[in-house]
Amino acid sequence: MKKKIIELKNITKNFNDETVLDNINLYVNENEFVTLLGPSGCGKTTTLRIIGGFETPTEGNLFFDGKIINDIPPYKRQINTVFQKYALFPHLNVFENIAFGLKIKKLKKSEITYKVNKILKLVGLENFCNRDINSLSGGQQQRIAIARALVNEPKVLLLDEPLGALDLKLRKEMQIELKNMQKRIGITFVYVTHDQEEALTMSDTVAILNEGVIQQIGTPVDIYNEPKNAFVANFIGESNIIDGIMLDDYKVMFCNKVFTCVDKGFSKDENIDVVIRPEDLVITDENKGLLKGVIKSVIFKGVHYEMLVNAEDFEFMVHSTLKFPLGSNVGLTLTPEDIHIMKKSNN
Amino acid sequence: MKKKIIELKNITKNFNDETVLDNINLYVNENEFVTLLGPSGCGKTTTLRIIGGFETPTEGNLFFDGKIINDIPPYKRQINTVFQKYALFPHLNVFENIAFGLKIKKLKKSEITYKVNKILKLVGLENFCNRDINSLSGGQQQRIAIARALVNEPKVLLLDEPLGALDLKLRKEMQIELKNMQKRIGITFVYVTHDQEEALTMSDTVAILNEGVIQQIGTPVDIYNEPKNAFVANFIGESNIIDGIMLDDYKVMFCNKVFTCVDKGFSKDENIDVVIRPEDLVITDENKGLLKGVIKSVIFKGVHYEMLVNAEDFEFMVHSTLKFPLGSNVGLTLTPEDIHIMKKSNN
Amino acid sequence: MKNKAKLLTYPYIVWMGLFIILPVLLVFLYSITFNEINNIKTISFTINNYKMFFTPVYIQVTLRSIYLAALSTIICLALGYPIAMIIANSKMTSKSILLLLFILPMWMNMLLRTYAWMTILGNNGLINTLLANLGLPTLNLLYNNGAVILGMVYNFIPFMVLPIYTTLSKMDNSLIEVSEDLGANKVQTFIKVIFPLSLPGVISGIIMVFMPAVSSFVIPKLLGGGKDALIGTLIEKLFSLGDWNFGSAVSIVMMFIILLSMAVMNRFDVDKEGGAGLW
Amino acid sequence: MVKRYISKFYMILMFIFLYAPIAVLAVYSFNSSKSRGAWGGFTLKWYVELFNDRDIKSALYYTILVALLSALISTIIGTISAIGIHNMKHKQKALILNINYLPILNPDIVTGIALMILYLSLNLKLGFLTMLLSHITFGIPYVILAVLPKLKQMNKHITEAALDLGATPLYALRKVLLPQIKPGIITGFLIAFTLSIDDFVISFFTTGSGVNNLSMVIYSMARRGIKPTINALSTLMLAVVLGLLLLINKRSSFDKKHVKKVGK
Amino acid sequence: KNSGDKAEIKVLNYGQYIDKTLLTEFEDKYNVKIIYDIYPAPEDMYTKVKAGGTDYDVIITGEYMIERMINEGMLAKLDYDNIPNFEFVDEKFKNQPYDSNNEYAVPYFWGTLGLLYNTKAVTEKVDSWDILWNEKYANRILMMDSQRDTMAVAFKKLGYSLNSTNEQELKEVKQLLLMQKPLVMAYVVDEALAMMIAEEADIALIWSSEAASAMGSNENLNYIIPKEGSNIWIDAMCVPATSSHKKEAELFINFMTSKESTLKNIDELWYSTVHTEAVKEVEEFLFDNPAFNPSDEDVKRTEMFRDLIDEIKVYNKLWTEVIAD
Ligand SMILES: Nc1ncnc2c1ncn2[C@@H]1O[C@H](COP(=O)(O)OP(=O)(O)OP(=O)(O)O)[C@@H](O)[C@H]1O
Ligand SMILES: Nc1ncnc2c1ncn2[C@@H]1O[C@H](COP(=O)(O)OP(=O)(O)OP(=O)(O)O)[C@@H](O)[C@H]1O
Ligand SMILES: [Mg+2]
Ligand SMILES: [Mg+2]
Repeated sequence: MKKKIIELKNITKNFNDETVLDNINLYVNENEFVTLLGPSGCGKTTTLRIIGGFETPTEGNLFFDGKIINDIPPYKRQINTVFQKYALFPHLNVFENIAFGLKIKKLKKSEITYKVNKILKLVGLENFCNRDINSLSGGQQQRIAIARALVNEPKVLLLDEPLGALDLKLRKEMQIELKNMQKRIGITFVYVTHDQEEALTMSDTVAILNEGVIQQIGTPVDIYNEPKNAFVANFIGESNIIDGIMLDDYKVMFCNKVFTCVDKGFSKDENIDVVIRPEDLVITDENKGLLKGVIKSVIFKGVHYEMLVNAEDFEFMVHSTLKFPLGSNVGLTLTPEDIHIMKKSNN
Repeated sequence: MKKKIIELKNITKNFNDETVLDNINLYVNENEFVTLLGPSGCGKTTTLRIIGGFETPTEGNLFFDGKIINDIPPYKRQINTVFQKYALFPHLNVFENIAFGLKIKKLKKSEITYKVNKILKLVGLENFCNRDINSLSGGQQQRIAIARALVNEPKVLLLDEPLGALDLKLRKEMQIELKNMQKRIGITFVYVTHDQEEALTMSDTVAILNEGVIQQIGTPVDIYNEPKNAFVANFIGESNIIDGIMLDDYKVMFCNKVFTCVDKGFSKDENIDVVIRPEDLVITDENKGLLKGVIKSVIFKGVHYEMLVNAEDFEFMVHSTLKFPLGSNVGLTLTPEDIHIMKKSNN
Repeated sequence: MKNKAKLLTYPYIVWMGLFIILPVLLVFLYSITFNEINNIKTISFTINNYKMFFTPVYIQVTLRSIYLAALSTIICLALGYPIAMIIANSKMTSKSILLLLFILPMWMNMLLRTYAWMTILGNNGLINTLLANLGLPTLNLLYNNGAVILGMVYNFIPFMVLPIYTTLSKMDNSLIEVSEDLGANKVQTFIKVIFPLSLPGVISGIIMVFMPAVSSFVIPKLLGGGKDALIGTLIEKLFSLGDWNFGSAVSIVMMFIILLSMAVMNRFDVDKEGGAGLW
Repeated sequence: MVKRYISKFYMILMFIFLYAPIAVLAVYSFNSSKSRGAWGGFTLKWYVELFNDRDIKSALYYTILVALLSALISTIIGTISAIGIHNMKHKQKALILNINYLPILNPDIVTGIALMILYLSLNLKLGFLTMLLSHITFGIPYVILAVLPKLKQMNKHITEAALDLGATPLYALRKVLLPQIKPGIITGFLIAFTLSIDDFVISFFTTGSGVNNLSMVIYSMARRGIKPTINALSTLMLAVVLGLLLLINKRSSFDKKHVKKVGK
Repeated sequence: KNSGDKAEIKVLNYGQYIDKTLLTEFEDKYNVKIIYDIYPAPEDMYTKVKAGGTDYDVIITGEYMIERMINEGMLAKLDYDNIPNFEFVDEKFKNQPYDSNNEYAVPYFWGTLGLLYNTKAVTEKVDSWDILWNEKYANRILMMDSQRDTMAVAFKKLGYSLNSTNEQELKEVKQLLLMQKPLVMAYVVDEALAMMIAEEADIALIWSSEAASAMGSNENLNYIIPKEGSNIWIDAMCVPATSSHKKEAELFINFMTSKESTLKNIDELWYSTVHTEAVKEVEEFLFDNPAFNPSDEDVKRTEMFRDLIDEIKVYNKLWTEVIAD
């Protein structure tokens, strides 16, 4: 059985009477990779700061290895953090920044040098040892911040958007490196990212936050394929969310048409949200489609074109590697599996 | 004819004898949206800082409206910047931060209030007027930084990874907002991003930098579809880059097989790079494919699965919405249009 | 975390209790009694000392002291701020040298320095001799408020420069860049960004100049010719003449006035600093 | 460019202002007339006399010892307290700071006499220790005032990062916080040192027999006109410090060059 | 303590008020170590000694302060058997009101309060305090920032005792001083000496001792004791009641009163001596100096300060009001 290493129980946090975290419940198993995902200002950093010991929860308890650690100071927690704004020591150079934690542990000099150099290589900054922190580019600083935390091989590592300033290429490399390291050394990761793909790729578990409330916790596939509500669906990937009515099991009506779907168990004629991923919609000849529409805009996205198709008064976002001319009349088809039905969320 | 508003001519920049920018030539037309793209530390920020007036080029000249402005101080340039690290004034609150430039222009109070509120709404922070800068989340700070520069409606706006700290949803919204604004007010944008998709979506022109040298300048479609060298191809999208030999016009050999392609004009038996996008490869039955391979890894990416297929000693990255079981034997097919041939770059 | 760091002040709080508050309480006790207070049995209380203070003569002395001290403080700020900026912007090695050169004269005894000023300013002093040799009319430089202000500025200016220098050195350069980027020229950048950011240092400087200046006595005595008593000279005189009771009352009133005006200043400040007060 | 000249010019003016009186007193250290008012010719006799004056030597010793010790201790206590004060809530902070201002605000004689009475009622024998305590007392407030602005300027996340990496608060204080507020600490030390060297009144009332500082010697001489030996002493002190500065300057610029060469 | 059985006495004196070689001489001669401290003003000395934190064996200070200390029981009676040199002290200075039976103090030096003026600038005859109110010398007059001395001038000018506590007389004094204030260049503390030598001012109220040394440096200066009378002062050596080395203290006082010591001291200080033998051997230029050796008539017109006890507060108030105005 897996061991819970960190557990947040009914954690609430107020700043000046404003509730920033509202009754958060979340646990992290040993060696697990948990990602917090949510829009800007939803409380991700605050959650990490509570785990790291830089904020005390207004209410609720924080457990580490089963013991309450609300009042344990940061330096006594076996947790290291990669801060969102790097927080590198300006008076120390690159080497000294990374060696900081090791020096505290009183490691031998040779060992420190060895470890620092190794980690510098990992983040691709071998020759930056003696560089002044302020002369580094944004991405270089971020990599130093990662290296500084990683080199300590902590039990739990909190990472607040650690790859935000890196380009796709490097980000992918670092993602793989981080993931490998996590598995190899057996570190538990609590990861904050604003990159949905990153969250889905790397995590064992994803927790979606909105306005201080946890919306859904689950595996990446669960979250993506079975979003609990429209917010999650919309947030985790681009989605078309259409008002619909569940006529019967496996029978849903939206855009004035009746479709077959794979969902059941709703009450009859219940108002629901229909979620359709842009990549699940296929553009066809006007008369072959289930819906008829007009191409309203076409944007080149590299991998695919993103097109808005106006059909039955709804603007469907469609991803396709084929480009259709603006203004042309097209049809839209989709399979029953691609229609996701979800209950209306209260707001 | 379009007017060049900014032009960099033979710009070189050294820091302590280290060349960071090497003979950069680049012009930006009025109302154009130019994006600088490149790996961490390649010199993007430095380029912007030279345009903004915060660094003087070691060599070369900078033109604005046809006049050399190497020695014009920043405050006399009609250019505003969104800095990579926000650089918000800690002694001013949100409102005052945004109003800073307007106050300097001695606008009327009512006008300032109106403009600030409008822009705050735009970045989704209407109620944050009196908030202390330090109490904002990372993404909120970034949005204030954008608002502070935008509110001045400058002729040229330099943006250094302005959306880096925002989640996908908000980023998309802001992308559209920025783009609309650029078109509506007629601002020229010089944009730095590490997000390839963002670059392709928003820009009129993309300039790819590597180690201080411009690799390619072109429209997004050009860059994506006709990368000049393997670095660009690899950087702009994920690519499979395979060593190949051009046997003849339209005939290329790689992975020990001969393929038909659409390229010509190479010398006979020239060593070239073959670039194939992961999304262009289609996984088929083992015996239906042009190449035979084994699935080595499968990662869920949300929109698609990313699979590594080992075929003829090369690991092909393949994107597909369908999941194939790990270890299964599959075939790979591709059309001649999907095979991009490029000259070997020198390094 | 924050709560823990607060504990660091506790030793000093104890120290303050012993070496600051207790003596001030003692002074207060003197201010409300007759004569000496050696014998608890004979202690008798009075508010006459305070009554005596609130006569036009002493109020005038107080106002004069505050006026001179404020003027000196403003001059120190005006002269000292540029110096602090120049030092802060100089090269690494010359920085500390300049700083030390700046404070070095203060290591010579204050009395000697003041006497030296008298030699310079006197009717037959260096300046007047120079003027006379140039055929210019001589000036009355000594024994007036001008001389007192000069003396105060001279003696206190390092205390203005040093804290301002510390806040200016290693100031976040990117904020200055942003300001210029947003169209503020050097002067506007100074007024709107650099100066506000150095405000904590300026406030420290003001306190370190104004407060000792209000209560200084050697300078007004020597350079002012003792003609227009200031509150510092008054207190010093009362204490050395043995009238501790009235002297104490004057000190207490002075403390009260200054701290009260500081509190008022603080009030104004609260809105700006989001509750952080002067600090 | 022009700006640089203006600032250089201004700096020179300022140094003339600061050093004019010092120059005067240095000149008078070579005056054979005993009086400040008259020039009686060049002499070195005051320097000779200086080395024979037992009181001045002992006063110099105590002056420097007390100044160094009190500045050091004030700086330590002041810096630590400033950190604490910085982390206090507004009301508490205001209270502590206001009390902290009292020694700055109080005329020396009030502080001096009040402290003297305090020591005596505590049964402390007046002497070196009481004088040192007094100097520490009036030094700390200045140190706090010098350190606070720097603390306010500091990025709190950086200290957090240190704690996060396992640094105890003490270690974080030493290795992260102190280096960042160092300019404030140095400034505080300099101010405390300067005040201590210059203090006369408080020292007089709180010291005991045999322990005098230079200021006391000088003030007590005032009635008969200060002997030029004191000028000679001041001139010597100035020369020594200036010499040291020059040496350090040379050393550090040499170090810089050296490092650069090695760096290549 | 560390000097083993060697006795140790603590001496407290004004600054620069002794030829320091005498200290070493005494130490060598009697094998007694001297700890020598100085104070700037008698009031400061009093405050500190009264507070009780000190343990001095010999204090040299002014007569009115000695009177106060005697009254407050702070001094020990001397054993004149141990001070045989006392016989050389001029009878003029013995049994003075501050120590009427001469039980507590041995005079050290004496002097008067008078006017020092520059004969180049003040050509008229100077013999009265009136000159200090003469508008001709506006801003060329130095008064003393010492209430009793400056008030003494006004008292004497009005023909009153300089120890008066009469309300009416005090009022008149205040009036007079306020009238004079616009003419005064400065109320100086200790700078009159240097200012007069440098000819920064024309007339100064000054102690004879300072006047003597000023006249030694600038021959244009002259000193007089005005005809209305003035103040005479005596500085004397005494032993605090708290002394634990009274014997050695008396030994020291005796040593200082010897002719040789006195001469050495005079040579250094140019103060008027109380020593009947020494006075005969001082150098001529000094002997002829009216500040060092005033005429007997002048001395007859002088009056000594008395300790005013609580009445001093009235003086304080008057004086602070004068300078605060
Ligand atoms: N002041 C400086 N001194 C020395 N080197 C510098 C300085 N500023 C930047 N550099 C170096 O110049 C290179 C380019 O820096 P720049 O900030 O332009 O990179 P960037 O393209 O913006 O990277 P990123 O995406 O990581 O922000 C980097 O290697 C950086 O370390
Ligand atoms: N010290 C503070 N005082 C008041 N409000 C605060 C404070 N710190 C954070 N907040 C508010 O709490 C909310 C959550 O902040 P948090 O930093 O946790 O967001 P986040 O999820 O990390 O966002 P981002 O992705 O933009 O970094 C924000 O609205 C923020 O403005
Ligand atoms: Mg955050
Ligand atoms: Mg950058």
